[in-house]
Amino acid sequence: MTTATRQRHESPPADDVIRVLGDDLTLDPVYDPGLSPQEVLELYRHMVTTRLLDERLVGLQRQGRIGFHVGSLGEEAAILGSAYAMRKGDWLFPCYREFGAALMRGLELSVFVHNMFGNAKDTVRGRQMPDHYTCRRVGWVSISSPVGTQITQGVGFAWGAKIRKQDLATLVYFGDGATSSSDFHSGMNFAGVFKIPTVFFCRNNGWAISVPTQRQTASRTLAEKGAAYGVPGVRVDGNDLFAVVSVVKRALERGVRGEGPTLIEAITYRMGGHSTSDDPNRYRASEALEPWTSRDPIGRVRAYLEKHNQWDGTAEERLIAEVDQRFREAVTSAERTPPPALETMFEDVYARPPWHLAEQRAERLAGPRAPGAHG
Amino acid sequence: MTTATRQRHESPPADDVIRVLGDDLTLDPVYDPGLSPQEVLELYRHMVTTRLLDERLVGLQRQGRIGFHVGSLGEEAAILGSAYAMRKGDWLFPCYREFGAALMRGLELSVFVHNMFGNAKDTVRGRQMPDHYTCRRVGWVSISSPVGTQITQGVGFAWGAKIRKQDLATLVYFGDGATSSSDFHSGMNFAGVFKIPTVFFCRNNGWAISVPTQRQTASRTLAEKGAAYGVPGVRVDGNDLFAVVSVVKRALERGVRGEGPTLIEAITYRMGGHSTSDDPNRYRASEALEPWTSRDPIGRVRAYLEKHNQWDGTAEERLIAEVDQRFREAVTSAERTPPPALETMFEDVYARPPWHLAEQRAERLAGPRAPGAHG
Amino acid sequence: MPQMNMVQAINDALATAMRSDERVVVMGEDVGKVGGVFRVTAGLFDEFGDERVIDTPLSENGIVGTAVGMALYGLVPVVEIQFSDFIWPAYDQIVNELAKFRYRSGGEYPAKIVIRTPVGGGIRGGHYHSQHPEAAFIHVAGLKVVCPSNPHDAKGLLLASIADPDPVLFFEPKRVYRAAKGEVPQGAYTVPLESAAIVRPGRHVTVLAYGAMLYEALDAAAKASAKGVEAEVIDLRTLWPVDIGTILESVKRTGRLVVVHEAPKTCGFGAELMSLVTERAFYHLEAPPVRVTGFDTPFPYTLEMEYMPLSHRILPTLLDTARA
Amino acid sequence: MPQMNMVQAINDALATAMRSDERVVVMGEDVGKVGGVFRVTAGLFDEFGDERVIDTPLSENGIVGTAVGMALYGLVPVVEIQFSDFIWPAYDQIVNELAKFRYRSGGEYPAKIVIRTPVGGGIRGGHYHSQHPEAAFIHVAGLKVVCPSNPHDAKGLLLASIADPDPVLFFEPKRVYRAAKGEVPQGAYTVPLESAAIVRPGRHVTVLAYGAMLYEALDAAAKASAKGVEAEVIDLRTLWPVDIGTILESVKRTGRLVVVHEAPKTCGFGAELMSLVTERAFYHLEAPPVRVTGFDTPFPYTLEMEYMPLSHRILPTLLDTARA
Ligand SMILES: Cc1ncc(C[n+]2csc(CCOP(=O)(O)OP(=O)(O)O)c2C)c(N)n1
Ligand SMILES: Cc1ncc(C[n+]2csc(CCOP(=O)(O)OP(=O)(O)O)c2C)c(N)n1
Ligand SMILES: [Mg+2]
Ligand SMILES: [Mg+2]
Repeated sequence: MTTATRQRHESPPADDVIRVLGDDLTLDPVYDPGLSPQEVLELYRHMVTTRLLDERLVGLQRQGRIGFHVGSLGEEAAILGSAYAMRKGDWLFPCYREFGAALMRGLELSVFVHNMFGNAKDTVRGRQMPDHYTCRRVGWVSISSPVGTQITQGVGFAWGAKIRKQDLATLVYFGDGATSSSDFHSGMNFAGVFKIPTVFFCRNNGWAISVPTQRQTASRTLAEKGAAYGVPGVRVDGNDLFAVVSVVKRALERGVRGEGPTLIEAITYRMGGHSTSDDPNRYRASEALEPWTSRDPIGRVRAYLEKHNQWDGTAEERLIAEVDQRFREAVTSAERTPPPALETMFEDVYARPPWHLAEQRAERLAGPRAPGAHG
Repeated sequence: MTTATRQRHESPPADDVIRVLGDDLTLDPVYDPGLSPQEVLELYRHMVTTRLLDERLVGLQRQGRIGFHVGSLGEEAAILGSAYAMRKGDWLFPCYREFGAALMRGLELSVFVHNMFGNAKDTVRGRQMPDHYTCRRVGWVSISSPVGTQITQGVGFAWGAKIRKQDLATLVYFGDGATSSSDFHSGMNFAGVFKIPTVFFCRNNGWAISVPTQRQTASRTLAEKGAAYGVPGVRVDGNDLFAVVSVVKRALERGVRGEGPTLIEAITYRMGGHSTSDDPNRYRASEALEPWTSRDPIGRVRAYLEKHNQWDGTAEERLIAEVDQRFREAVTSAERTPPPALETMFEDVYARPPWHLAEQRAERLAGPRAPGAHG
Repeated sequence: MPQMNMVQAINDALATAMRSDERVVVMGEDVGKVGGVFRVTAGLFDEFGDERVIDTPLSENGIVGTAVGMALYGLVPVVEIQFSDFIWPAYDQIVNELAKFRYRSGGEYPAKIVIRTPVGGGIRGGHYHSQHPEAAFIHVAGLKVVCPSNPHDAKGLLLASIADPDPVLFFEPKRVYRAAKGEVPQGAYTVPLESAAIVRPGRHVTVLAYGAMLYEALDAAAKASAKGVEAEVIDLRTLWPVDIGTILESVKRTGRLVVVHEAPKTCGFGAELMSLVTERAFYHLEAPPVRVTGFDTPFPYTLEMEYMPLSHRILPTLLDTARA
Repeated sequence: MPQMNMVQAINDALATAMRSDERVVVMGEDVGKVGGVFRVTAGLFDEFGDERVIDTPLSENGIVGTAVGMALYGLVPVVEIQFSDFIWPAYDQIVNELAKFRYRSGGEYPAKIVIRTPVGGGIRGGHYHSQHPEAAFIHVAGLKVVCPSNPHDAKGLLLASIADPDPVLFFEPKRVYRAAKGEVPQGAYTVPLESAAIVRPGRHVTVLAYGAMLYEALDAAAKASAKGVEAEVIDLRTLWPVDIGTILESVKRTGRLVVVHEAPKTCGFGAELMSLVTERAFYHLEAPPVRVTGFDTPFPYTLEMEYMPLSHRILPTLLDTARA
């Protein structure tokens, strides 16, 4: 009988964790994904954009202009690097914290912002909370709030493609908390048995709202949960953009070769609250952030780029101004857009409204409007 | 990235599997549980009794005298050895295949047989299928059909005792199929995090009805699923009575010492159909039984006892005659017992029947009886 | 036309759908080599192979969750849940995901699957092999719910369910799996969803039933007829959306309503049927509408025939209502 | 008497129960240090420690499954499900285990737990933070279901629920968590289960409501009064077993019934209430009973005020019914 030894989950990456970008800003050749300078720049710009939008959205929420936002502060490398490694024809099954990846894949900023306002131009027609958008065009699946449910679905999607002999893989995003869900268990298990080309990408950001990862599981790492399913597990420094791209690429290739799924534990940290509804000071000392501040995923890439003379303060200012400009336009447009029409409430429940919905719709449209404004 | 290698789950025990009773009928001292000759005899008698009752119950079912039976042919050492290792004050959370253990713990044969007939003397009042009895007096929890649900419950029970500082452990029985259930995942996970004194005893009998273990999971073994939860896993030869007693005792001691749960994979084989409703010839070649016939858990102990001159054909005959006699009496009594009274249908839904049940009860009692006999 | 029982008819529907549409796959516990514990999928594994007839691990949550994913991809999974009593681990995927996918994605992601599962008592299964859980699904917006009573309808309704663009729960009354026999056309045909059938016309009282209890209602109606009460018995077939037109037309004629179902009474589908009729035909009702149902207890083992709303319990209610 | 809002009153009930009964433990996601996402368990962790106020892993199935085990042992777990929308992964343990334990064990193993969970819309939560799922629990034999509307009742009903020998689902209307304020006695007291309250007497029409919608019903009743219609508004408080006596007495007086609830209409609790009344007071009814409810769609985000059966939708129905 072996006794499992415990290690604090939130501590900075340990030995078995894959890293590429060293403190000396060189890339370890073993796992270097071989990104071109243009690619690194592109990813950097997306990371900065994501962080800026996060700040702006929190601002809008504080002003009462949107109802909610769930951000990705500190997790940008994990989110953008992983999405970047997937191919165009692959499909992503998001959790709720990855808007940066959706925008990078091609979700228009304006569509995203309309969703944040739940207005008539929101493609999900104001039916979901902010940050619960969808974008089939870029292989981005409709977001759900219940934790974990996308995991089995992501497996089923890739399984469907496998049955139809289509070369397609899926990547599923979820948090450390989600590893406790039934869907994690079933998704991993089915994917293992049927050798499904799914990349299980776990953002271990240390917290599930107020519950730290060590209270989520007694396993030493999240990656080793793969053993329970015959699925290889890898730990990666989730704040190292290069390392993230690399391990996801390898997992993808493995899946495509027909060797089955991979579980990736990206070790990162939720630098903000869980969402705009949360005050982390209630349960987390601010010192907890310190070891992570120096490992900021954006700062590390910026230092790398600056070292290679590919970025500077002017470029950064220009980028921020440009994104801010686009964002302001999108917000202006979104705030000018009315709420969804009343009848949209009754659509898309079924392909065609059955008699009872037609009746309820007619009754509602004929009745008085609710007092007060929407949206 | 390591690749999990596959091994056929149903093959005879491999190197990492704990064994005590050797082919030469000696006991390996490393894991020898130190049972006294009387104890071995007692366990042997229970194993033989269990097998005999299994045969008799299948017979009754074939004759249409009972509705159903789910037996334990070939799994007697795993079932009786594990229950034997637990202390009197510990609690067992059964699956549905462990009646032998319940009888050994002190369930009266007559009570068991009344349950098989679902009659007025059945302590669960004819409400459950046969083999779904209960016996609080001996720490045996009410049996449920849904696979896996007892796993979280067994953890919660021991957790309750831990909170109340009572020295008490639980043992949870389940099959290989149940490792795919949500309750296995949650039960293991909670037990790991809160260091609950629960022994997870998995009877890996090779099959979940018609689905073989390799289709249940891609993990190399079931024991290594413990790693996902920080719970040590052990593999034991489930057809080796001594080894089973030993590993369960050690797991129990570990729990009692406050070191948390243990997952035990007892490698055995379902020598019969899943239940009387199943015909295994539809999906399993009879040759599959061969490697297991020579490893019969009862035969091995009998050989050991005979070698030590503690058992012979006469003793066996006497035991069988005695059990048969007791069983016949129990059946006669059960068949003479009427079905439960109609009003029992409305009792125990709540502590006291609310108005709507009182009303339904009155209405039903006043109405006509159903045509045809019961029971 | 060949004679079939319900098991054969459903099997035939599956084979028919799988032959004509490559997107249709069958998955569940023991549906493969052994052909299902009720043998409903017998032979499909041999004909279509293990990529389209899939024995899964023992996880209803996993079965439905991955099936939803397959549906998002574009397949049409027909899932078997071995007994409807074991559907609850999948309830989250059904309620929160399957039912809401089209709506929550503004129409981008319809998720079309059919979930087949045996329901009801009468096979000595006790409360874990006898549940009749339609109400818990009818209450969930976005789902359709079907429950056939005979081989012809079972095949036609299953083919219609597979062709329908929305997710369908297909409840199979296992008490009559083999008992209900009849002629079943070869090849593809559909019985349209949302269409009830008047299986016995009558003018004194309307009886709504479905699945195995239809036969009990018919038996009671035959006995009532001997006493001068002519009951009109309607087989709902599709439970939701229900064929409200046929129901209202009948009740407006008879002025009296009896609803029969096996599930517990409280918050069962009978309450909805009574409410629909009371709301819409109140001034036509000449007597209080009544429910004859299972009791608000778990389903018992030995006394199952006393639990179920069989003919002997329907008949007195039917006579009382007709004469009230 | 101190003034409290509902969050404070429920918190006070928990502290009161835990102080007087060592068997009571609180468990759920984020109930510990942070005191719950709605702060209902604030302070309990500090007072009772982490063995009795337990932050669990993120698994509703695990929470309820282990709580059932604790209950079998003899503790009285009061479980929090963070939003009722997330209760479905635990539905199997609730339906198949918790509700049936006493019955299936012939009384040997009662399993007593209380499941607290916020319900309903009005906080801009969309369809994953607004569900009102009582019907799916009322249909399950063996469970009791409670839904308070104000701080006084919330504390008294929760203490009664904890003391009651049967499992209780305790639904907390989050729209009025902070809005509903009132005097709350200190220390232990109970509001008996199965007792409804007539919160506004009237003679023209009976209105049944509960939780957050009670206030909408009262608002509509006040406006109706200005138009000469006197509605009797009953707060059901315990949904199941419901206080049938109070309901029938009222409807027999008024001859008219309006039921209000947030959940979707079809197979909602309104159907059961209508059916109970129609069965038992048919000859007293002077107009068709009516439901004013959520629609048979998922709960929307932006248009939530149009979805919910607020006063502006209740009022016309109330007037129509009274005048029909
Ligand atoms: C089934 C379910 N239970 C509870 C919640 C409430 N909830 C929302 S997010 C969250 C924590 C998730 O943590 P994790 O999986 O680590 O993801 P992170 O937010 O850290 O990215 C919880 C408990 C939920 N959304 N779904
Ligand atoms: C949740 C659930 N799903 C399906 C079933 C039907 N069923 C009963 S036993 C069984 C197989 C169980 O296999 P295993 O866990 O290996 O136990 P064994 O019967 O081999 O002892 C199945 C699928 C069930 N009882 N519960
Ligand atoms: Mg997290
Ligand atoms: Mg097995």
